[in-house]
Amino acid sequence: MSKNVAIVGIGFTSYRPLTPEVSYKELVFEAAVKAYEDAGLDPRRDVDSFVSVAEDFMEGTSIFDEYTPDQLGGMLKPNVTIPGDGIHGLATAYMQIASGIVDVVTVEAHSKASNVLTLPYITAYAMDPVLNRPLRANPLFIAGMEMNRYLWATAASREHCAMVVAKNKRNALYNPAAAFGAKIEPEDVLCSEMIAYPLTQCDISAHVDGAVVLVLASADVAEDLTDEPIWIRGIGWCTDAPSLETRGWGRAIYAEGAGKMAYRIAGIRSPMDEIDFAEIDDTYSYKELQHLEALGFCQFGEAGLLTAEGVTDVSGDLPVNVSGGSLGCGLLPDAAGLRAVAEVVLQLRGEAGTRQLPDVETGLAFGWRGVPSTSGAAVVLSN
Amino acid sequence: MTVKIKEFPGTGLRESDFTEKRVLYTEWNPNAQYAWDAGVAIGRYLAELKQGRLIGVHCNHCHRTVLPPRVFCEWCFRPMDGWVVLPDTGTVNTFSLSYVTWDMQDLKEPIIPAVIDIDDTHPRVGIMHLLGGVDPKAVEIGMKVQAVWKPAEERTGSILDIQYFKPV
Amino acid sequence: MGMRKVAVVGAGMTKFVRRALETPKELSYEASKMALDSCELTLDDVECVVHGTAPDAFDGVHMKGEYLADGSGGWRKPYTRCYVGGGTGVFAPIHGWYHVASGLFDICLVVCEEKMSSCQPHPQGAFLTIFDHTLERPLGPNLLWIFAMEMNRYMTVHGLNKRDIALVSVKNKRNAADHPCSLLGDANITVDDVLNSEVLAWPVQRLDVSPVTDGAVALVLAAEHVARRICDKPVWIEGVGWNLDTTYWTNRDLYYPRYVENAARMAYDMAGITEPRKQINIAEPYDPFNYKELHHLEGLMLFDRGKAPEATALGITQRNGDLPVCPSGGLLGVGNPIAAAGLMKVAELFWQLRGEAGARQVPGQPKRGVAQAWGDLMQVGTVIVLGV
Amino acid sequence: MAILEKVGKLDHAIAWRGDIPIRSRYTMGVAGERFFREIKDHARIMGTYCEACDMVYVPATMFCERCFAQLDEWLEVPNFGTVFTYTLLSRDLDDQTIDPPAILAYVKLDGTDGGLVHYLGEVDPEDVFIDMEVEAVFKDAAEREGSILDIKYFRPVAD
Repeated sequence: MSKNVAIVGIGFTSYRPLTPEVSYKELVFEAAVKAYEDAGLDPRRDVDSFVSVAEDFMEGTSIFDEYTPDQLGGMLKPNVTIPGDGIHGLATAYMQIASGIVDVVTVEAHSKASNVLTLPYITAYAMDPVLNRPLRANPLFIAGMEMNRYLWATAASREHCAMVVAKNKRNALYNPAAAFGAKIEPEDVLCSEMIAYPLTQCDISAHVDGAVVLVLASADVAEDLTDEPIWIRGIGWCTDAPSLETRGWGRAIYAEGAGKMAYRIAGIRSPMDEIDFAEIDDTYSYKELQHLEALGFCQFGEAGLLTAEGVTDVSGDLPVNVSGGSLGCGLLPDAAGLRAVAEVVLQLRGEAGTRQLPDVETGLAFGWRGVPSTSGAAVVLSN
Repeated sequence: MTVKIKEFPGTGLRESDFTEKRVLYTEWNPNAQYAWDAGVAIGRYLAELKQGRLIGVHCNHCHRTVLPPRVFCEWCFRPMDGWVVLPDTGTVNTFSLSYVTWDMQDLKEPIIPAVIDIDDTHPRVGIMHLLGGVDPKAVEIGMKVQAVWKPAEERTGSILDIQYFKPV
Repeated sequence: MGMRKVAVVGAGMTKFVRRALETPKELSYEASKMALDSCELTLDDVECVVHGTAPDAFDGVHMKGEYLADGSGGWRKPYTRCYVGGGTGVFAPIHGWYHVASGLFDICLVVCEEKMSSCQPHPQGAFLTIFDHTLERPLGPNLLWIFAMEMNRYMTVHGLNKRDIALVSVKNKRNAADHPCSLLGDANITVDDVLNSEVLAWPVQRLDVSPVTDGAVALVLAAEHVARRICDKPVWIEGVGWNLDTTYWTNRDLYYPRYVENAARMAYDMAGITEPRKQINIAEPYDPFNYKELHHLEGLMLFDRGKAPEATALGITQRNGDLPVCPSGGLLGVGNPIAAAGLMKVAELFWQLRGEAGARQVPGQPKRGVAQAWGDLMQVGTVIVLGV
Repeated sequence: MAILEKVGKLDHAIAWRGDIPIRSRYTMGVAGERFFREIKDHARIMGTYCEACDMVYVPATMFCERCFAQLDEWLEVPNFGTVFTYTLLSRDLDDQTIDPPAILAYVKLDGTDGGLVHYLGEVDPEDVFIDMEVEAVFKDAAEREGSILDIKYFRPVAD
């Protein structure tokens, strides 16, 4: 099933730490109007189904799916909310179309993280209530422990992680939508404040507000709509053991599972040879390395060296997070995966402006749900 | 299959199992605090409430005037075309006599939540608020009501700047 | 249309209880394990897992789906949670349906769980936060308000009396007396018990409402070639539909659930149903409140608008009536662990259509049933049609 | 840009404050009830054994997440093990600095496939290392209430 669903429209807002000038509905409306304009569609007439990605406690509303349809043009139509990464939402839309029940589906995810005043408490509320939460620890400890084990178990070092930060923040300088573009050196990262050893302030993506909307269509509709559909060649998702006591700490097993599934569908055997560039979750600097390995671009433990050799630079063999990633754009909880997908679509269309990569044909986007989760989703796209 | 199954799992507890410590448990306060950006539409709505006015929006394409305000018309998906100051009068679309609070505390005298269709909206649409200054038994659907505002100096830019709606 | 056929091949559930000792993970496990055992499959056979559960504020865990993954059999598998408020229980098997119908998977485990008793001092604290944070929560709304106002609108528009509506509570609580998992089954309840029960938010009284409940339910879905191999009585998913109305609920007339009608039309079209009243043998509409069953029967186009109460009074919807409605006992009788309650209705159709519902079995070997759930701010309709 | 106007002055930008006013009360569950009673009454850490997967789960669980077997075989496991990984945490839940940092670790208990996430005590942050041998320090019986906090922390095993 390599060519049956395509992305025919994308829309996104700029990503900013604060967005006091709009409500969450108005933020999503902006991205939605852009996506429909891009696709040349009228949602009230042409879109069959709507998928939103959101979590109640990030919105401050129980049963948040109540509040999704109007700003997407989805009133009185099929709508569902997926509490997952944006790419889980994309997978839902993909399956709806592949099943034959609908032809055109909108996928939306957004962040109003700036409106959440007690974010560490919210994240802590996701931990096991009797085994882990009573420790009353800031959930960043999970990232610190994972990074520590990962660096211990592999050839990767804090320096390699710092290179990821410097790379992504520099890439973000060329992305008008990014909030955290900066020209810094790995040394600057190493001497930034220690938050959860070995994780420093600079190793952590800062939260931003923003919205991303994609429009998907079946092959027939896509061919009619546009000359440059971006095809979903493969998509996959996976959840590892959620408990801190039985999960895989060094390896990102959820990413291995998500990658394997997406590659199987796409018929990809050698990711490094068949994929031109990737937008991969970098919520924390070491995650980009861990995910690169899990997604099969190199052996376990080699991603640090790969990064040091410049392979993942804009000019390298496998440019990674040319958009700036979450370290450079800012982290959109629940929407980070869709932000990555939007960048891959721009690159494959040749619409990425000053950061456009030369003649790219196949790109990968991967999203992770953040601590304490062990869920990730991957999608392979081709022009 | 239910016929084939002898025993279903699931262990019910009594509240007394907790109060008398027959079962172990832990408690947690999620401390979920928010400051929601009101944005364009609701921000203006709150500002007008502070002035003692109800305001709505209209869509030229669908010929509708509605509240609470929104920047988009969910019918045609165009931006709303403008603001409309509305009267603070309307009719009761539906109501309830509630003898419980939001957290299920009993009430001797009922609170009277209602959907009040606001005059000059088109098609007639309403907002949820409370009825007051009326004998609960006398409330009926279709009853004409008007907003009772807090004194200007006490208004803060909140839906509570309207104390309740009372019969005209 | 040339869609891949998908069948329900197994089902399992826990008892519905007011306060469960089991953790949400353990409740999910018990139901999932029973569903797999019922069709003699192992976790290895399961290719993907779908979870449906309502507000995180109930179980008291943010990103609840992640927390529930292992108990639901999601370990190192493709696993997603879907969410349409109270409609989730019937949406979850729809979400599972397109997992299989898409061709990506052949066997999908569908699990729904809710543990409302974790929410203190009362789940109403969570329900308060389903209302608009800026314009409605300051009024201190109780979830009962919106139901009471809808019920009042429904009764007034059609000139209905409470006695006819109360009959739904009586029917469902009596039906539930035959359900081994039921929390509130009562073979001897009378209309007067309902009409004399405490007034909570007029016109809603205590016995008009389903209770706060903990529980879990699971189904196993399989593609046609697998279903025919592993079980002798597959129950086919013939139609699915879902629909969400505008958030601005005070801008709508609540007397009729047009979103349920839209969802039903979508499902009936897929199932080739043109005359629902004739072509459907059993209905499990969502009944968190007694009037809701009537409201939904009309939205499902099984009775004309305003006519469901009359049909109920005539006994048409009794288990041995012409159109048995909620033979399980529904939410009013079996209990209402939100998402699990919706999936319980689909499980009931599965057992009824296989003739395995024991004391609850409706006569006449039913061939086709419809289950429906509702959710959000009088907003969501989810509909599934099963047949043999 | 699809909205005809936006909030253009900061003093016109309104943020409405609120919360989700609930408390949560959690049972320990079927397995947890026994697991924490053993800690409370006997200062014993228990695991459950999955024969099919040949794995000892700690904390004890009622099911094997890998094969879905119901686990009825309980066994006492050592209250000591090795630091599988650790971190020095300098932020609390209110995002305030903790100084000196708290030491959190995932301790793999000897002879099991699981362990416990907890604090380390009686050790300097710079002396902690992965594979360090540590043991659980329990509160006195009178203070134990059947909680993960009945273990004060893990400390280095004196050699």
